[in-house]
Amino acid sequence: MAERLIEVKGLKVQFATEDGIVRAVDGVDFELSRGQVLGIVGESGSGKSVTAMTLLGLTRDRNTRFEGEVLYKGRNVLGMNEGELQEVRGNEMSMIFQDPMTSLNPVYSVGAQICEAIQIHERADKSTARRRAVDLLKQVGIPNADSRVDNYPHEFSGGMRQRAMIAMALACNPDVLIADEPTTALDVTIQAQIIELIDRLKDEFNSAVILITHDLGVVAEIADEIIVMYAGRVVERAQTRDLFYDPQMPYTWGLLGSIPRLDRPKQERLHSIKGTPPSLIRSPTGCKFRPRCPHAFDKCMEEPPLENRVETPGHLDRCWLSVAEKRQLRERTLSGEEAA
Amino acid sequence: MISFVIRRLIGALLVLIAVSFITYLIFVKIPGGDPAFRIAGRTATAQNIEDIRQKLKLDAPFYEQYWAMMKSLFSGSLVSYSSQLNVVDQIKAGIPATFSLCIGAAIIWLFFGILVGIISAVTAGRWSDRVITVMALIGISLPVFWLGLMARYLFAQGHPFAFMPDGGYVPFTSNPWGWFTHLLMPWWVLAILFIGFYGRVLRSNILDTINEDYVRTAKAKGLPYKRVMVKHVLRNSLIPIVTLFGLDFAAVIGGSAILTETVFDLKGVGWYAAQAVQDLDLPPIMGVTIYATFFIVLFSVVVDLMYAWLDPRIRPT
Amino acid sequence: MTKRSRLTRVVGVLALLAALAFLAGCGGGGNKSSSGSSGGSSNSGKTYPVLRVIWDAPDYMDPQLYYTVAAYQINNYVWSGLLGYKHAAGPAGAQLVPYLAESMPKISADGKDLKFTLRKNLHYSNGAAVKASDFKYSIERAFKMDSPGVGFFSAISGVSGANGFATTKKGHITGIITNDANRTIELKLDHPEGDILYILALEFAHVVPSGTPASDQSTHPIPSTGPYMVQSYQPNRGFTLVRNPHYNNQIPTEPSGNPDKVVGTIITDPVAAYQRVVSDKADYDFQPVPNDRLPEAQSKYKDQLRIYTNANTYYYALNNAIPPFNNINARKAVQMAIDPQAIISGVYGGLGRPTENFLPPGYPQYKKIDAWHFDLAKAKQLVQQSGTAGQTVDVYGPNEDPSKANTEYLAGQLTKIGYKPKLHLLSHAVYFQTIGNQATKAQAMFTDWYQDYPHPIDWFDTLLNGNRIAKIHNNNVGNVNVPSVNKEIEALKKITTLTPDVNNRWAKVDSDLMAKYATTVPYMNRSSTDFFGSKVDMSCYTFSVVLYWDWGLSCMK
Amino acid sequence: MATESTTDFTLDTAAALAAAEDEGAIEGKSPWYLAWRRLRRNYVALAFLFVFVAIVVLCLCAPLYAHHVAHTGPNTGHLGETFTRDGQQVPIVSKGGFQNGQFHAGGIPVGPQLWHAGGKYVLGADNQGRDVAVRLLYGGLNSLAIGIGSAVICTFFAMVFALLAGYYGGKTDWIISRFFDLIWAFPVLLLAIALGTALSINGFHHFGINIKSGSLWIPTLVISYVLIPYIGRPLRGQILSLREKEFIEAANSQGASSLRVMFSELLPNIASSILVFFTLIIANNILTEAGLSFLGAGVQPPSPSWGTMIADGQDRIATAPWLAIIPGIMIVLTVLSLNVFGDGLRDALDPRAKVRMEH
Repeated sequence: MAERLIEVKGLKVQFATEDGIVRAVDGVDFELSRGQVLGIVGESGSGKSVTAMTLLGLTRDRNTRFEGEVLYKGRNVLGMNEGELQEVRGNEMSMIFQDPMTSLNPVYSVGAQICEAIQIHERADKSTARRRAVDLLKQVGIPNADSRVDNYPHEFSGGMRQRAMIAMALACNPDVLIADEPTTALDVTIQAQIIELIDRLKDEFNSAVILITHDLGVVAEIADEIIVMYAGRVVERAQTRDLFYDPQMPYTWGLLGSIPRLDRPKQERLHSIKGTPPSLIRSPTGCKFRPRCPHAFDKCMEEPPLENRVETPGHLDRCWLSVAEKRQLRERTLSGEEAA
Repeated sequence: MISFVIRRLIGALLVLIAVSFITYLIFVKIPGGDPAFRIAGRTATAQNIEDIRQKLKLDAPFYEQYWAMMKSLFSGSLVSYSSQLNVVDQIKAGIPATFSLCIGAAIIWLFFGILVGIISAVTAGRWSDRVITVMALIGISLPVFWLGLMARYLFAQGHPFAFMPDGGYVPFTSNPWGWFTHLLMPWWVLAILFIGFYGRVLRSNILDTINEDYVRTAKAKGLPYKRVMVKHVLRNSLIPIVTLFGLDFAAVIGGSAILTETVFDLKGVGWYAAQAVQDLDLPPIMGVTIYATFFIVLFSVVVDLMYAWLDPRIRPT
Repeated sequence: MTKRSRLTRVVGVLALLAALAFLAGCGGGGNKSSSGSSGGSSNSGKTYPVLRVIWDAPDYMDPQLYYTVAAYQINNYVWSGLLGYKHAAGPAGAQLVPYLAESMPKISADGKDLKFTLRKNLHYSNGAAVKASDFKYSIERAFKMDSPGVGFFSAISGVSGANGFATTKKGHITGIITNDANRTIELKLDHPEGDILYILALEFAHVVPSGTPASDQSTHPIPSTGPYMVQSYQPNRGFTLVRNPHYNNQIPTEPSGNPDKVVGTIITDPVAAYQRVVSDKADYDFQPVPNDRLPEAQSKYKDQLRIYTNANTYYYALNNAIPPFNNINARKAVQMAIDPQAIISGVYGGLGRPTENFLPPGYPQYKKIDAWHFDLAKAKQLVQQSGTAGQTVDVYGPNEDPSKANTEYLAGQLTKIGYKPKLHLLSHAVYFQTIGNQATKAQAMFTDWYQDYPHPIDWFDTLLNGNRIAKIHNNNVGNVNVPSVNKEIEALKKITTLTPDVNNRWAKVDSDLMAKYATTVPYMNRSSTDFFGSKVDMSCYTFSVVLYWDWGLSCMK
Repeated sequence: MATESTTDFTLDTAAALAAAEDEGAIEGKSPWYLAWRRLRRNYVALAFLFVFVAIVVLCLCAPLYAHHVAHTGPNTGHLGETFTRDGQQVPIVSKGGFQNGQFHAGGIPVGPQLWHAGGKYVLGADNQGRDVAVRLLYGGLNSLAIGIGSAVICTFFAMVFALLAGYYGGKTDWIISRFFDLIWAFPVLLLAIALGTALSINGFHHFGINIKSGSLWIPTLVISYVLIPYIGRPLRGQILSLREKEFIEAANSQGASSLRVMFSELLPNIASSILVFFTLIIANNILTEAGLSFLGAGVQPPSPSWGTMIADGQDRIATAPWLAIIPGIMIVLTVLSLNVFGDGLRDALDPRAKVRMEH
């Protein structure tokens, strides 16, 4: 068993806003070990990004309340003071953000922004840091890294910026790399390259990766385990294979249905999950997905627990439907018969 | 870069010409304001007036008059209609007072504006922020001349609390301490509006910037709070302040300090302008307008260059 | 903001022109006085290091150009003419004495030829000798500079006419003949000019070195001949006078002055000016003490405050030529609608004395008029009688206080008696040009007049003679035109000797114009202040009718 | 791997919808409603709105006050008159002059009487014996009329210019932008004073427009003219960025007329900015008017405005300080209430506002 790096237990994150308390994360558990890739999937507002940022203590605020534990190598991140957190951030856990356009400071050169972390965490001098920055840029595949290191973010293309972000994240050899929608803002061919890059670097740097996305397709290739989140809750959790071949939640089906696949009949239009994500202030009673679920029935007024219901151990879900019913309904859904 | 500067400078020159021409048009048709009569005085003979008319080309078409006036202005020989004092000399004589006032006030307002903005942004929502917000709003709601009047009345004019000298300008070269004490009140009076204004602008810039993705990135890199605030938040929030400052500074140097100078009897360029307007004296009005416009266009070019220097995105390549 | 009226001497100088014919006889009064009498009064010789004054901005510091009191009062100790005024308190100060000239001139019987001789060993402050030809140069310089004063010199031969110097500005004025070796100056006139001696005392005829550029030299002080010289002058900021190192008491008729140095700071804001003197940062406040500070000055600094009323009259001009004020009842109504005490208190803080005369008190021709009194009800009734009630009246005044408030008062009273006044407040720069233009059709106007020369002609001929109404540059702004009075003025103008009978006839002109025909509304002789710092010895205070406060005679405790 | 045709990801649409508002309860409500909801909770802003409205109403009552309470007009001087206080005759302006050769300083107007004189001189008299309270209300009326009037004109023209420049672009934009640049390059206060002074002599009589010399239109137009680019520029910028947005292109491609696009597509999108600008520029204009009037280039006497009242009062600041203090406080109160309310309005309309006054 590889080293256990992260253990999240019963994490709840709540924001007090003028309209009421937003329960952004409402009970999340997972673990992550070295060399592992964990995918967290869900729509915007499902709490996946908040979960990721909480790992780094980035959601701390006067209006935020936390419950549960986030253990990094056994230390509770939620209880750390700012100084301890700063030691962890960038150095042991680092993060790649969604939009490379806005996530880089426009007024500093790319190199300077990579150097910053190195100088802070490793107390390296300027020239050492710079050499490291050039090396990192080479490693993430930036051509002419020697000269590009002095370029400003706006002089980079979108893909190159994301590569630079990755270089920045890896600058201090972190154990955990959290990638929050790293490909959303990029076009398709670049997306694949970035995912491959993350996969490769994970091995080179021997770290663990949490990959957050709304797109199951992105995580399919590289994730070992996938968590599907909805309205701040984990609604399904399984090994990647199991999730793709035997998804249990109707919500997961919806996510799967929106991926074009070669092994299914070509559809005119990819179907969607009807309706909008629920309010995190006044969330629906019972199963949170109930209002949007085509298969809801009276039992759904009570919230199902996250349990292992299928044969595979460790495959957990929150749905009252029997496994047989689910498999039947799922076939119809994914083949498009019930679409639209 | 050089062609950018040259282009901007040519544009600035065109603006100067246009501004001077419009000013000329505004004042050339003032009723009853025959300059020849004013120069000659009330004892003038017809011959006298005629001579002056010819000297000033007052019978020529207005564009020729305009051209003559601009020529004499730039050759430094333009004289006022009401006193025959050399306009350029008079503007030069006003510059020490105006610059002392404006530079001093600018230092105060920049320093305190930024200080106030930072304090209220980092304590956003707390009592210090609220107090500062209220003070800033009051600051930008005060008519500067009224504030000056009240300050003079309370602190300078034989009033029980009086401890300040009352109005006037003491040249730095003749008495540095007198210079300082005489300017202390005008500096603050002129600065208060800007402190309030800059404080508010900076506060909201900082609050906007704090929410920027790149600030989150900086935090995620594990940078200390102070470094994040200074190098990422403040550095970026100050860029618009620099622009604002350049334009405001040009405006006060260029005569927007008229009210402050008038209230405190500081004989700077603004005061000279106010006198000229009251006397309907075209040559000094032209002179001051061109002087002021010069600073405004100059600083707008400087601001553009500063902006490009501070924000690499708009640096011309 | 209060300003000492700039019109003070500007209008006075004009009056001189008008007085030319008359003064032939009496102007030469200086002849009789002994030329040797030193200006030295009892407080002469009490010298002290520095006099710090707060001053108003002089218009120029160039003798051929300046004409405001601010310039005149400070510079009468700097440049000098052939003749000048005696430095003495009160009316004696109006007496002419020889300055650069050895004595009063020899005047030919026909009055057309004047001969002067310069004193020996006269020097400018730069050490150069004063030459007789410098006088000629100075007069010609005035013409070349289009000086406002050149009108005074039109009687000198070779000035007027198509080929005169005033037109050509080439060659020389033939009527001035100088001889540097003999120090003689001969002045030839086209016609006798009784006033010529006073004209020669004017600043425009002060002597400057030959070769002084014929352009404004205010900021490049011209070498002086008097006891002081201008060391520096920064327009709108200040000036410094120091003793003329080459003076050597060369003009014995003029005191050599007590302060060794005069530092003038120009402050136009009367409050700031007052405050400087109160805080002893200055010894004298040229600006009038503002109404706002008068109660304080009067109670706390009573000894340092002097109040004087010089010869002036404030009056409202009513346009006699057009309705409604071509109607005598309408004009009488305005006279009764004005409460002088109210204006003096409210607008001038008490600094003024009510009057119904056009001539200021103190003139031999002055006979107090008491023809009407403030009565709004009666005024209203008169307006009704005149049938002009409800008419619009264009009221004109300057746009600066106190004249502004004064004009607003006039408009307010016109409303109260049944007119519809429309207020026009103008910049002083264009005010007199505007109301002096018939096209303006001003109906009621603020105006004032300060005497420069003590003669009724100065008042009645210039301001109220119907024969002198002009289309533009009109000084008879009310278009006062009473044919019988016009005739009497013309007759009196020719009479050169002021007998009691003549004085009575002038007094009748006054009462006819003011009371009988109610042409104009005089209401006040305005007073002004001299305010001194606590270090000034007030026992030396000397006030002359011509020179005002004589600062050269001041002394310190 | 999802490597093809991902443009139609419908989850994105859902995500966008969710991101717009986290709150289920307010789904489908218009942004104006949301703004109103936010504003309603901002008690400070509402309190100051109330202050402003109260000032406006008070000033509107000026004629009533003058007739029924003070019994005098705003321009009616009472020099030399007296009034009754507690049965005593009191001179409105103290007497001065020479009595028996002794000089007495005078001219000090009576101070605030509150209600001791039966509604007369509640706030005292000025140096011409005019009732300060009456002048304050009428002056407020003038100041507000100029402030609001010039704000309306200024905002309207700025909006039209911005719409034209932003919509047509090209040459139109170039001309309008240069026009903005030109006014921008002028020393604004100097220009305003110069225009105000020049026009106050004989009024404006060109191009078929006749404005008399004492007219309130002069300061109103002068102020609105010099401030046009201050609103016009930012609005133009907003419109330029809006133009790129799809719905405008959609409207264009559907053959909507330019006017329709401008007024029913572009205008509603900048309406909230215009509203905020409008509020804040009233405040700014009231200050500008006061400054102009203080220098004699604004409201012409005898008409009062708060600025002219301060100018008149400064000569009496030692003996009658209320003359300058009271109108000053009124200006501060009015401008402050507009600023606070404008601020609240901006926060309500656009919590992360980019609408900012460049003064």
